[in-house]
Amino acid sequence: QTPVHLGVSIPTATHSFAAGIVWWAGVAKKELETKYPALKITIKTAANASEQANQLQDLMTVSRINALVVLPSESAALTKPVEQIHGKGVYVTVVDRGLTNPSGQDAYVAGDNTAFGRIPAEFIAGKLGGKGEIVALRGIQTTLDNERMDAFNAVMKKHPGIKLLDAKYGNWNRDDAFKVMQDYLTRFKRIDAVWAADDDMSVGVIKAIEQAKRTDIKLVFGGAGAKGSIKTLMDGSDPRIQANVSYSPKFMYDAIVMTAEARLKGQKLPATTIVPSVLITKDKAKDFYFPDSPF
Amino acid sequence: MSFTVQFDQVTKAFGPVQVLHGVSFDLPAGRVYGLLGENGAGKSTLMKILAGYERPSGGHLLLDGREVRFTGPRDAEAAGIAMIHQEFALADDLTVMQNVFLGHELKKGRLWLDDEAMRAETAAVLEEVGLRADPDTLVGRLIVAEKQLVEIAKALQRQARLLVMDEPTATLTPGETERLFALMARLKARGVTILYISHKLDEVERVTDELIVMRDGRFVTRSATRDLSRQQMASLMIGRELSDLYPPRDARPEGRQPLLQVQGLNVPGWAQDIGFEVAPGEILGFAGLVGAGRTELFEGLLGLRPATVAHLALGGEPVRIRSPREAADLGFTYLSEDRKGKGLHVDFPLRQNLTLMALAPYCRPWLSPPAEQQALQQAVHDFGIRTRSTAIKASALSGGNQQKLALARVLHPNPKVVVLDEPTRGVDVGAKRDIYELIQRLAREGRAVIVISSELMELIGCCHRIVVMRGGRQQATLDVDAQLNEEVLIRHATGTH
Amino acid sequence: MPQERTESSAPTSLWARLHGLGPVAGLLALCLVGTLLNSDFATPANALNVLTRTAFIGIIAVGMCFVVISGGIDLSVGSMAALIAGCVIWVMNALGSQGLSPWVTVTIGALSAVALGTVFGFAHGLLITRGRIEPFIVTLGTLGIFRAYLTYLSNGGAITLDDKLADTYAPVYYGALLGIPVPVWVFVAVAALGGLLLNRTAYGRYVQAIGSNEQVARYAAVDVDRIKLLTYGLLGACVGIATLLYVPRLGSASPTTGLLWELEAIAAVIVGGTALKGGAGSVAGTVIGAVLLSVISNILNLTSIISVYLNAAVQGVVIIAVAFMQRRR
Amino acid sequence: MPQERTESSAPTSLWARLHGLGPVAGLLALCLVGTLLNSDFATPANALNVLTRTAFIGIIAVGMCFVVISGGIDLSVGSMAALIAGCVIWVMNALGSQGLSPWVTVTIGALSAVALGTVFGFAHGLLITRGRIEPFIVTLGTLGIFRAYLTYLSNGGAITLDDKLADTYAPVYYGALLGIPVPVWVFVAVAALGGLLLNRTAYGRYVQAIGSNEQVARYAAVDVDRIKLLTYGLLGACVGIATLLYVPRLGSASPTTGLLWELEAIAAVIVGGTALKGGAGSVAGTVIGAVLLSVISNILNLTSIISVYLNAAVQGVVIIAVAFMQRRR
Ligand SMILES: Nc1ncnc2c1ncn2[C@@H]1O[C@H](COP(=O)(O)OP(=O)(O)OP(=O)(O)O)[C@@H](O)[C@H]1O
Ligand SMILES: Nc1ncnc2c1ncn2[C@@H]1O[C@H](COP(=O)(O)OP(=O)(O)OP(=O)(O)O)[C@@H](O)[C@H]1O
Ligand SMILES: [Mg+2]
Ligand SMILES: [Mg+2]
Repeated sequence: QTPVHLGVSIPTATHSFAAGIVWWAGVAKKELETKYPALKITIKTAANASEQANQLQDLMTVSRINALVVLPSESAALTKPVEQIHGKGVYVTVVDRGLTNPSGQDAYVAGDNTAFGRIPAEFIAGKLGGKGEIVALRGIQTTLDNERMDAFNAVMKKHPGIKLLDAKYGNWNRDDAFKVMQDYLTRFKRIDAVWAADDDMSVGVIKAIEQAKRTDIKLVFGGAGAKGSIKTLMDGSDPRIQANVSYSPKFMYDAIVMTAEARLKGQKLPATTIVPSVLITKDKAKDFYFPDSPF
Repeated sequence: MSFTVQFDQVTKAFGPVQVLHGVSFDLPAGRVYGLLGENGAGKSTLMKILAGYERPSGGHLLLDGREVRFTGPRDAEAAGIAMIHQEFALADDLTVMQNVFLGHELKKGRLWLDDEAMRAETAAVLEEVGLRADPDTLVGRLIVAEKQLVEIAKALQRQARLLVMDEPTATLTPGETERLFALMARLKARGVTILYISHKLDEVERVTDELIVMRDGRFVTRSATRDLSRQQMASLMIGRELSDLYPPRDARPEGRQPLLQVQGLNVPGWAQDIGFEVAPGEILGFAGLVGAGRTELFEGLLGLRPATVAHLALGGEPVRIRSPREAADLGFTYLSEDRKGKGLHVDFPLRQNLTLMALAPYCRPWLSPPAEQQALQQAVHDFGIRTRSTAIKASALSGGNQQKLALARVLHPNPKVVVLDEPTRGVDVGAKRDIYELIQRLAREGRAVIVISSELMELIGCCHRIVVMRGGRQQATLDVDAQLNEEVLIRHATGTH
Repeated sequence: MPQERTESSAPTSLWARLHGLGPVAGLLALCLVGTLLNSDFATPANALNVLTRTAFIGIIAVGMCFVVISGGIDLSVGSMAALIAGCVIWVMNALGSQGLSPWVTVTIGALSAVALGTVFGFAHGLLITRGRIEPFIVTLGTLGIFRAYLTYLSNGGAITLDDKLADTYAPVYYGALLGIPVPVWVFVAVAALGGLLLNRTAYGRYVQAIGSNEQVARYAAVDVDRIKLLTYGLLGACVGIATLLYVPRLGSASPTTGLLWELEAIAAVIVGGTALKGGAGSVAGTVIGAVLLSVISNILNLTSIISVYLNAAVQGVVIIAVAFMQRRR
Repeated sequence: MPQERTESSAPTSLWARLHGLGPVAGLLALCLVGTLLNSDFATPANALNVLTRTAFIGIIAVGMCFVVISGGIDLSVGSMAALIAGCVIWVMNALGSQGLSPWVTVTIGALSAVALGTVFGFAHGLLITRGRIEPFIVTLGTLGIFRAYLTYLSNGGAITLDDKLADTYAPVYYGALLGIPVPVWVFVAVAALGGLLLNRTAYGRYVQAIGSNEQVARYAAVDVDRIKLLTYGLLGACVGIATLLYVPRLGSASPTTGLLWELEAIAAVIVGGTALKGGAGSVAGTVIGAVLLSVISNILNLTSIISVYLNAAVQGVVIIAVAFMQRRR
């Protein structure tokens, strides 16, 4: 076995999803390092793109890694820095957000952002029977968010009976989602369904609906399968939460395990591994429930 | 080389407050003019108009018969007019050299500052005004008198043809004042016109050729200096006869328990082994040259500087004072000599300034602005603060009236012991007498009063005893009697005794 | 609210009044625009929503107003709020699971929020006065410390209040008294107290004196260090109160809680006419500033005339415009 | 670098020297810790890495240093950098697709970055001097405007530089001269020029005078408005230069580019010993402050002794500790 020093570079835990990533990375490190003595894993978290670029540099120059699993905080911005590392002979697995120039990576492991937008759109359209008025909340201004929104819109185009009243940014956090939803409720006297696009945001949305004591909203669709939302879904404790779409930070764990095991054997990974996003309904919910994860 | 200045019906109003009411007079070149007037008469305002710092609301300013309109001090300086400000115009974070040359830097080539040349020139002007300080000292570290000398040096460096001096000697001691007068004589010989504002009539009498008197924003009269006695000057200024400047004082109280006792006070770097005591009803003076350490002594005593004291008692009780707050709680207050930097909140209105040191009586339980306002009216009356409105900021008061307000402020808590550092700085003769009267009254009411002053006559005129300091040491403690005169004090202060 | 300082001077009063009216005029103009754009804007329900959500920032801004007037600054308030929220939830969950009655638990939790805030504030005050470190640096440092510690406590995720406790606690945010939501009452109370404190107590006068000229204040027998300490403590207490209202809203704290609240709070103070360099300012202005800032985003949420991408630009333009109306002479 | 102002005053020099050593001592202590924790810390390669990445913030901080000394502040630099990056990439892509040679395109792009920065800076300066609005508010407003406009340009995503151009442009960040990376050279040049400008020109002197006492400066016939305008323009130009180095590194601009750079730049200035209230400060201190801040995060990257969640806390503690070493008397 060749000794492998695997660097893991991920965004800081600034919201629950990112926290899930950090947590799963930690789990992978613990499991793998006890299992393979020839393996060393260094995890670094970065608050923004340029900090992440700095960390990559430090992992390269000082920690001297020979394999890297990276979840870029921004695809475009990290393309060059990752390419540089790759150019120095480090095996690179990119997770979730692909580089703009894929030649800088050896393998790509990702969630399915198109499905993340498509599945809720199809579910909502189905539940409303192709007719109704809905609102959406978007995340933070990123390419990723654009992909999801585009996929959602693409489905809705096929359902002219459904009117998307507005889609404002809730920044993937509960507070902003609460405020945006409050104002949607003031503004629209009738809303049939909400696409909250993230489980954190759906918490804020539900609170705002409860506060306004509105009963017209039949459906609130979050996303990503946070443990709180999955629990609610499992218990059936909120009739508005009927389904979710998986987009689990566990792919971080998978990516690290796959990369580490392949590199220890001197093998390669398949060029692209897509972890599919699937619809989670009440009966399937328990398969997606990880009570120990922060997400 | 010089020119005639002519004011023609110059008026000035700050908002609704009319300060100058059509002032007209002219000043032929090459003489030294004294400008006299009570506090708030409008002297500084008129001079600021001349030097381009303020624009007149009406009327004209003519140089050699041609009207000029200055849009700023730069224009005035280009015309050869410079001004030494009553309130210093110095930036504390800059060095002496940087302040002296601010706005007129010497350059090497077009871009680079020529610090060497500026340093040399600064050293030269400092020498000329008699300030022994490194040109690279930060102005913020200087004491007031030194700042005043920097202010003079700055104006001097401008090589002006007309120099306005607004109370340049208010903070200077006799030695420096002499040096300044010598300097003025040299300037006059070079043909420079000098406008000299001062409330020290003896100085005015000595150095000026002609006097111009203003009252309430109006020109009153002009006259050759030698034709007027000091008495006449004073009565022209204040518009009434002034009796003896120093009011009668009560005899020094005998055999009473001292109110304040200080022994073995050391303020490292400033004052060593100082000891004195003051009884209720007694007025103790502190004399000394600039740099004698009098101010620092009391700042040390109040906990404003690191200091140690072997024994400190108030009313016979040993006490510790770590801050002015604790001192004030014990009935001990201090009027700073540095009015703008330490004495008054110039950005605060008068009312808030007056009551700041004694807010407790106005809390019932909430602060009562009407009650404070009433106190202000009272203080305006008691201290003769001349202002057309009581709602202005302190910075809008004339220099002398700011001083009266500062005085009112430290007396507002009704202290048992009060230290007045240069209490008559910049106040007119009429008001000076009022302040002397006030000092006597404070003593009569059983307070212990300490007066620090660089005007030796003033100390002799109103104190019971005088401590003379030199170089941080207590040189002598003298009883004021018929034998004591300025000469004796100066000999002690300079160590030529 | 008591009369504001700047407005009490008679001859300048007309100007001062106009000047002080800057934010009010801005707010009125904005409300007019809001009403024109969406008829639902001018409903009591929307007004109460806006006021309720302003309450957090508004309460913090009242405390910040004192700090800014005293010539200081506090960059840590957002992180502090987040950490307090996290700690309080953690404490309440712990007590709750011990079988303590929900009411007692919630009361203890609420009190500990205020206590914790005050302690944090005093810690700032001590570092600034005894430690003689610039407030900017002290609070920049604690900004990182508070948030990092919360992240550590929560493992990067959210700390969530137990459901039973959440139900007991909920009325503090969702309840109403005489039709006015509780947070609005608290906001009004804090602002009124703040106004009194600033304008009608010796303490408030000292705060202004220190901000105007610290040196002069020291010579005028003001206990500068003590007053500064109290001022940072006061701000901490305000953050505690704001947190106490925040926790029942979503019942959770996460590393994104309170992000950039410091900027919002300082902006409310400055938009309200207080100068950043200290010395003078008004609580009423601050309150108006805070409301104004929330109204802007409320209007943006209620309309879709411009691209969502440009929301921040509209906010920026409005802030500058309001400031322009009340500019220094 | 020319000798700093505060160190030149002879009678105060000993104290000033000790005082000025605060950040240096902090930096040395930190480097010692770094070396102890990881032997690779003290390698030239790592040192160059740290300096290279400090270059952006460092260059902006040099400009910020002037603004802070003049008594102002600029909160918008991060957003400004992002917008400039976006515009420049957009322009270069447009020119590149017109068939212009990559060299010409990149040169035009780089020049336009500096030009754009200067224009933005002047806009701030005008609003502050002519408009008489507090710098805090003006730049808080433009912070929103710049970022929103970039979001709009990029449709919420990223604007990315064409590959061919990126390759031509890359040496500006990745290239080296005499073994020293280009950004370090630029940083050194900007800092040296900044030091000269501050200490050896009338302009620099006026900046200090205005910050120390604006009224006095005005009395001394300093054209206060012009100097302020120039100062904000200078900062804008520095932001432009920083962006010019940033673009080849990451090759794209998105709404999260440059987030919180303003805080980092201001922190570098203040940690470097310049007082937030203005009047005095030094470029050398600012440079050391900027390097110190990067060294902290470099050390954190090189070690794994503490939980990743606590990184920000360590940074906070170190910042406070360094400030404590150089505290005001
Ligand atoms: N900015 C201002 N706003 C309002 N009033 C002002 C302002 N500046 C000066 N004044 C008023 O103008 C009057 C004249 O002031 P000035 O400073 O010219 O007096 P002065 O003759 O120099 O007195 P002093 O001997 O005390 O220095 C005073 O009553 C003062 O209150
Ligand atoms: N022991 C000393 N060491 C150094 N400098 C001294 C010392 N004593 C006095 N000085 C000089 O004296 C100046 C301090 O003057 P200080 O204010 O103490 O005197 P003062 O008696 O209060 O004078 P005044 O009140 O007339 O201004 C300083 O500028 C300093 O140069
Ligand atoms: Mg005067
Ligand atoms: Mg003195």
